[in-house]
Amino acid sequence: MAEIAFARPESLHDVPFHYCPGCHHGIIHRLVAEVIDELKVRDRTIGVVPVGCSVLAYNYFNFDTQEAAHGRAPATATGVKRVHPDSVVFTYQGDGDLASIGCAEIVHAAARGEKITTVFVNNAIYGMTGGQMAPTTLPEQVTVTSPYGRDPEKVGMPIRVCEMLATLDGAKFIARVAVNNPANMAKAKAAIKKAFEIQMSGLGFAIVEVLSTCPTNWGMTPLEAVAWLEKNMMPYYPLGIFKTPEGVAK
Amino acid sequence: MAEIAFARPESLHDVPFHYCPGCHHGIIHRLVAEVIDELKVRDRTIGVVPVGCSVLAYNYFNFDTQEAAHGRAPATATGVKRVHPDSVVFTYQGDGDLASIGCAEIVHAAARGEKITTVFVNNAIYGMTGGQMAPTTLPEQVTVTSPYGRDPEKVGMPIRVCEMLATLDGAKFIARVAVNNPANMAKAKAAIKKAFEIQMSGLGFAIVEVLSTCPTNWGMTPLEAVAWLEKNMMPYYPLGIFKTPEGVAK
Amino acid sequence: MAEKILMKGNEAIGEAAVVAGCRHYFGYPITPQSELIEYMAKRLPQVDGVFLQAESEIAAINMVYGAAGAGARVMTSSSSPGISLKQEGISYIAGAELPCVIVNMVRGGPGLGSIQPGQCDYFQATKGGGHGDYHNIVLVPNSVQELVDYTILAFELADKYRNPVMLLGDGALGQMMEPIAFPQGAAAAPAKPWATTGLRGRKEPNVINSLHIQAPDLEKHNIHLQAKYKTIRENETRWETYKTDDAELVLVAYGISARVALSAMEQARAAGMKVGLFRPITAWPFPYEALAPLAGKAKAFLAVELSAGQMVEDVRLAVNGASPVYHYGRLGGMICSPKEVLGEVTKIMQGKEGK
Amino acid sequence: MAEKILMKGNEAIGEAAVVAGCRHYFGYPITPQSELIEYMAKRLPQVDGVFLQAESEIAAINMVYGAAGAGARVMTSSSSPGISLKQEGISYIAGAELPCVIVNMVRGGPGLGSIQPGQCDYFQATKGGGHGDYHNIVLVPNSVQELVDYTILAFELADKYRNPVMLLGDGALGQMMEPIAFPQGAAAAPAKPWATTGLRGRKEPNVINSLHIQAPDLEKHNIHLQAKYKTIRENETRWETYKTDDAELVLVAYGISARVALSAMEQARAAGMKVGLFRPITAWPFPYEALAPLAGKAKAFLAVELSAGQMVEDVRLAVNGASPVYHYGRLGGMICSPKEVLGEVTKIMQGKEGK
Amino acid sequence: MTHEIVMAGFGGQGVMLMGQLMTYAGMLENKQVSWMPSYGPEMRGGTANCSVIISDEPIGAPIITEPTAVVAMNLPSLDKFEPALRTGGILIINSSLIEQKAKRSDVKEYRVPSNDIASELGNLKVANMVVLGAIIAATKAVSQESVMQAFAKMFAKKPGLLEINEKAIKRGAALVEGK
Amino acid sequence: MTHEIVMAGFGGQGVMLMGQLMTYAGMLENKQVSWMPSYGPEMRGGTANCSVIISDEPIGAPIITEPTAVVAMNLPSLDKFEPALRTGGILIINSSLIEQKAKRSDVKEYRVPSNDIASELGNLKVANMVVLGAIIAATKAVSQESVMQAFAKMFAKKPGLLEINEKAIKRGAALVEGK
Amino acid sequence: MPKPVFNEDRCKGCELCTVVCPKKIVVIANRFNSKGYRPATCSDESQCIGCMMCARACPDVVIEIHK
Amino acid sequence: MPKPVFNEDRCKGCELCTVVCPKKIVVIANRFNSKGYRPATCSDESQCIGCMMCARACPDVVIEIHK
Ligand SMILES: Cc1ncc(C[n+]2csc(CCOP(=O)(O)OP(=O)(O)O)c2C)c(N)n1
Ligand SMILES: Cc1ncc(C[n+]2csc(CCOP(=O)(O)OP(=O)(O)O)c2C)c(N)n1
Ligand code: SF4
Ligand code: SF4
Ligand code: SF4
Ligand code: SF4
Repeated sequence: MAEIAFARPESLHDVPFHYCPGCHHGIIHRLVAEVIDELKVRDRTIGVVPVGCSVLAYNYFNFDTQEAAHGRAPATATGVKRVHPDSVVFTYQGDGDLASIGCAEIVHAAARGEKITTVFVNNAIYGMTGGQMAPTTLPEQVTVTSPYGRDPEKVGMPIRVCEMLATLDGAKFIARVAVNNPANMAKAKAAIKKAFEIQMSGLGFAIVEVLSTCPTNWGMTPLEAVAWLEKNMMPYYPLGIFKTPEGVAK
Repeated sequence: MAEIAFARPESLHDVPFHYCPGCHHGIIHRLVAEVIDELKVRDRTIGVVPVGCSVLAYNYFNFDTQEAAHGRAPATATGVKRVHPDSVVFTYQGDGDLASIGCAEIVHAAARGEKITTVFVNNAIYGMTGGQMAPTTLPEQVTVTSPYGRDPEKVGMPIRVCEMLATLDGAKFIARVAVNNPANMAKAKAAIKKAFEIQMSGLGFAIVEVLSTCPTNWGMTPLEAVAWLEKNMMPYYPLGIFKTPEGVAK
Repeated sequence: MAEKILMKGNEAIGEAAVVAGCRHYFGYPITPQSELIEYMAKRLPQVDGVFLQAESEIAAINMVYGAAGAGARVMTSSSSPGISLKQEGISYIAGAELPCVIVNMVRGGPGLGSIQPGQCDYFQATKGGGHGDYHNIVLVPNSVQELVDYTILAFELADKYRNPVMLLGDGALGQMMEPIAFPQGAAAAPAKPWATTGLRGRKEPNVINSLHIQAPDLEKHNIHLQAKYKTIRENETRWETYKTDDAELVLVAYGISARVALSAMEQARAAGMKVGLFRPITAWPFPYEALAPLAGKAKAFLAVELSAGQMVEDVRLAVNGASPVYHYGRLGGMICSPKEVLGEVTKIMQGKEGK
Repeated sequence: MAEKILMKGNEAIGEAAVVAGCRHYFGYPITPQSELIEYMAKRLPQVDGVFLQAESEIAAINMVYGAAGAGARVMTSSSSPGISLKQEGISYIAGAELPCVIVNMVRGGPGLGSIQPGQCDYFQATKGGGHGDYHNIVLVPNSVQELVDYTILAFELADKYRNPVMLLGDGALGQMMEPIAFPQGAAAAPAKPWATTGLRGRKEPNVINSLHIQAPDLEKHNIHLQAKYKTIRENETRWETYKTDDAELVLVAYGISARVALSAMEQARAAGMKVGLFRPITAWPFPYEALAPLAGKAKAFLAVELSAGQMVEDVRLAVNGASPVYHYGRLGGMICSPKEVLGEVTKIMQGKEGK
Repeated sequence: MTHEIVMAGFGGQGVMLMGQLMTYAGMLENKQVSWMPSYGPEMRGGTANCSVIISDEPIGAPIITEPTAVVAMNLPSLDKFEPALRTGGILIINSSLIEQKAKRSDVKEYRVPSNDIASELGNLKVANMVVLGAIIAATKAVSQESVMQAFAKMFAKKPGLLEINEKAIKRGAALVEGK
Repeated sequence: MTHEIVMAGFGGQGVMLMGQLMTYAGMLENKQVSWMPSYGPEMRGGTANCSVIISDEPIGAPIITEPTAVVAMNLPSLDKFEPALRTGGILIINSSLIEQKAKRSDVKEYRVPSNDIASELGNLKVANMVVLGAIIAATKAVSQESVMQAFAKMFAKKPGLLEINEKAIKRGAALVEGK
Repeated sequence: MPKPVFNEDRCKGCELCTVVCPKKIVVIANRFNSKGYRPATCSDESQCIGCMMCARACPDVVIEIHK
Repeated sequence: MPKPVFNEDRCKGCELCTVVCPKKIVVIANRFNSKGYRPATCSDESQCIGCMMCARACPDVVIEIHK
């Protein structure tokens, strides 16, 4: 048989994703799984998945998982990690989950320097519930709960989560990445890997924000969605490493 | 009769405070009341008071008030302000209330640029409930829930609220002050006044963090407490203006 | 009444709120009620109202507290898990005696459960999901038109009694469409001299509060609340009966289940069985006194609900041992069909009753 | 059993948890249970346990979810408003079938209420403060020794049934001191092959979850839960009776009220009245079947509780119309005295019954 | 007379709209009507169906267990709902996507190549309207006129859509009537 | 015999500790005991009291409505609890702070200048121990020895405190016995 | 002539006023007020310069400054 | 010889793979898969350089690269 140069990572079950065509969730799942494979920690990894489009991620990840309540994944992960300090614990969260209802939990997990990793999927909208405004929805962006466009005068400007968490000592690694093209995918994977390594070396909390598309609720084709992300999200949410123990910025 | 150069402001009812001897809550109450008198807005002010030692502040302030649930004062104030946009609405919150349980609410009020003012009393401990650790408790500080001293390795370093909120666009004025001596009291009052003026000019959210003592739960005399605040809190929580529409920093 | 229009239940609630003079809405998305929050997002700005998506259900209910305390007609809505998060806030609102309307379009539980319709939050709504001795007024409509009518009533009752009113629906009612008509408006909100509007010339400051730090004061406050609840019980208990006069078996059901039960009843009647239906319209206050006399006449009762047995306890309390009370329920987001209910009815009528 | 020591109720719970093998505690301060969180802060590090003050009650209950799912014996505690905030999390824990112990030292409500003791969260604890068809096992101790014993039992039952167990106390029990003795230990925790520990060689990943996205699946899960609840009802219902054999009037009371009722009963007996006491030890499952037969013998029942009438509904459900059921309660943090209860007893015995 | 119609397909095929138009038409004819959606368990790319009741009597349960008519826009829908259909009931099959024939012989089967017809009409999006035409012709639950009136009301802001949709409906109806 | 003793004063006067020591002593004597605190409504600087029950019988209600003895460390406490005292009950008044005399003539009043005695002893903090000495002497609910044993156990880590506290207790007891 | 006026029964004896007085004339009295605190008082009113420091420092609004 | 292998029934036809291929040989086929999507396919396997871009871009792990 032919040698296989690229295949599904072991940490991903061989089942189809329920995500919409072109949704970046699938790519991000795969990157996480690849990192876990490469770090050889599948055997001691416990994933905590959110309420959001990735609510069924426990069907996809091939390691132990917990399904947390909406927004509370960092608290749940804290409970897990404190019971098994030698395990590798991560949360996978959307922007509604992490930045809206779960704002206190992520801030405090970061402040505590909780030794967990967070993969934060920012698609500027609530996917699962049908396209409502998120704290990360861009100004003027139309969603079903900002039908006249997000009005910063009434609801403020979007929250930049990385920048906010960077003010907390316990957060040791903070990066914002995207998976809009192969080069950025490589950087994204490197950042996710780093975020797991930080945890494994016991340094503290690490988070990687991944800019992501929601073609369905943005009302675009997958390719249009990528272009929209590049044109609209990237300027407001600059990619880069905001904090790292090596002190490398950007 | 003699002319009175200094007397109780009209915005403070003539009743004794229930605070412990030397507790700074009383000073901060008076400063808020003086500012409201000076701005001549007592008639349209609505205060939102927290659960914490200042839970009875509605007995002291001589204007309309609402007693909010623990941590939720910013949400409650939002409800009030959105009903009466022409009123002057402020929250008065302790560090447990604002930085711990109410973390999401203050972050989001700030992010929304909610046109309210927050007076944030940081005494590095939970006063009302008998001296438990707060998110602002200093490293090594002994409290009844950190009986061996706060261990940053386990619970992280204290949150610097002003610095964190300064990353949010909606927060237009952010200052940290103290009332440990007459000069700082004057600055504190000026900052509080500014924070109300920002609200009245419709610019957005404004917060003044006041470093404060809790002699009772710190286990000190009031004078010792002031000295402890100067020696321990001020270095970790630098005073200054972190953000102002005029762009004046510090 | 205007021309009939076809509308989804969730949206109908939204429009009914606007008709009732509600101009402030604070909420957070959740299936199966998101159509309501989305409707408000679109509609309220058109009538100079305030729509705000809160950062969470907890923030939403505390915004409602603030707005209600400030004198507004205000609403929030959610579904089961989100309503659980509001329980502290609801207890505060009840304690501070603030009028507001809270909509729960129930889904299957517990936990994250499913997004299909359920009636498994009955206890939470009626007995106290929050802490302390308090009551929501709980309205349980069973059609889109009733969603409209009882949303409007909800605002009126809230203001009349300074009490939270919960509209307890389910995912099916929220998402189905039926022809409806909107009335011209609701009773105007009464004066609210207690509201914190800013003094604006008033002498004494108003305080919105649920703290009574001296136990005797809190007891006094509770006695006042209980007296109010008694008045509500006496004046606002609502229900409907169908063919109970000669019924040997009385079905008891509310909301979507009442429609299933009604169909089952008709089928049973067609098959010659003397079956009636008792439908609570207020789940709190539950119509104990209206149901009790039927116990003298009917040989048995069958509670039909989409739960493992919640309302049935109220039926038992009403019947108080006078006749057997049976229960038929579906769980976890499943809806029972008239046929299933007919099957239960037949069993009972033939003396082969189930549980 | 070791030497007797004098301990506050709240602290006794903490030590009992340690005896039971609990090594993880997540909580948030609130009066009147703060002595418990403070005890854990001091004690757990001494036994290499983990104490963590969460940022909120919500975070605490979700940490408990995580830790319980990871296989730990874990506890949280709070008082009324904080327990309301935990309702979503409790429903998740019940849905995901995780074992844990939740302590509620009840205070006067609703809202912020007062910090004095109450029993006004009975409905919340027993009928479902959260959403969906689920049950906590609810233990209602009435002395500091029982706080110890039932804390230990709570951990055992939680593990046995993979179910949240609530220890429902009140501010008085939590803060009073009585002599107690600690047993040597609790039943060891059973193996937890379902826990998410990391695979560690296991083939199939474990998933902790309460989502069943297909309604038929969720119904199946609910049927499983209901079957479990039935087993618990059959095996774990606990109660105590005092002089009910010849009682004409049976007092029904739990927790601190049961002690008041006991004193009142003794005084009534001393005055020649045939009064007994029925004391539920599990509030859920409520001992309906144990109480029901008394209805045949006693002429009346009097529920005594620090609420406007919550447990009394369970008493009515048990008695099912066989005898009149009266209620005596104090509200908002007030505790009733034996004398007051005796007054009620006398009225009833003389046929001048109250409400 | 009570029509209990289940329309099913995958998300995006427009079954919800079909049902709503029919319901609306029933309302315009002063009948008792109800429409109830049921979204599949998968939020994304799953199947969807709705239940439409059009009756002369007040409607009890808005859910349908034994439909008088079933519209199957894709194969899983046919498999799921065909067995429940009442004896003598109407079964509309979108034959553009479904090769399989009705298994039951006690129902009236209509095969509507809706995608093909729609593509003939030059707009793939109106496939559902072709089927709508067929179901109203087959059931006579509401008139074509009422449906067009309903369409005009629901799309009052897009009058341009009227023509092509009317054509599609007519084609569907003709197909049934021609049978 | 059942002793139901209420001890009241303002926060910081040490009434809670007095009660706990007495309860502990009762336990050491194998009696049934309970101690229950009641903090005043004001968390800060408010009044506080505790209820101590020492009995030969199992204790029902741990709350006391008709005390057999009352210790009033300040005036508000006296005002509040004197009326509830049982006929023949014991009333200990901290006469250093309270000028007012007992209003009731059906109770046994002991006036204990506890602050003065404590200050004589050179440590203002032991005022409560003086009163404790008085109450145990007056009620005989527990023995002085048991109280000292209790003290030794509760302050096992601070044995240095024993002497001064014992002195204070003795002075209080002497005052009552000398009467 | 400026003069500090103490609402003595409101004083909790915290001493915060005593350290801010530039003239060091605000002192703690050697008596108890009705609440059991030793209240602050002015040892020499004639020296008062009306700077209001003591009044501003007092958390309990005990002190008025009369002119 | 590297070769992209498509698990065609998993493909959702999102086209993300088509734009990243440096050789432009990943294209959408003119047929439907069992899920009703038009799947991606390789128009000319011989040109494949095994860069794995398409595989990495695919959100549904449709593509394996065999060597
Ligand atoms: C307590 C609670 N509130 C609300 C919901 C409904 N809900 C489910 S997912 C979600 C938001 C999803 O958005 P996001 O976190 O951005 O993730 P995405 O779906 O975009 O991946 C909401 C509001 C819920 N399940 N629970
Ligand atoms: C939901 C809820 N949780 C907990 C409490 C108990 N509680 C009251 S005040 C407080 C903290 C007070 O500390 P802080 O906010 O710092 O104010 P301070 O008392 O120090 O002024 C807590 C935990 C409560 N009342 N409600
Ligand atoms: S709704 Fe958006 S986020 Fe969710 S699966 Fe579809 S494209 Fe992805
Ligand atoms: S406990 Fe602390 S914060 Fe509270 S009143 Fe006393 S000194 Fe002030
Ligand atoms: S600052 Fe005020 S309370 Fe403190 S001692 Fe001076 S006058 Fe008294
Ligand atoms: S990226 Fe994957 S799902 Fe998308 S078209 Fe290519 S192979 Fe298909």
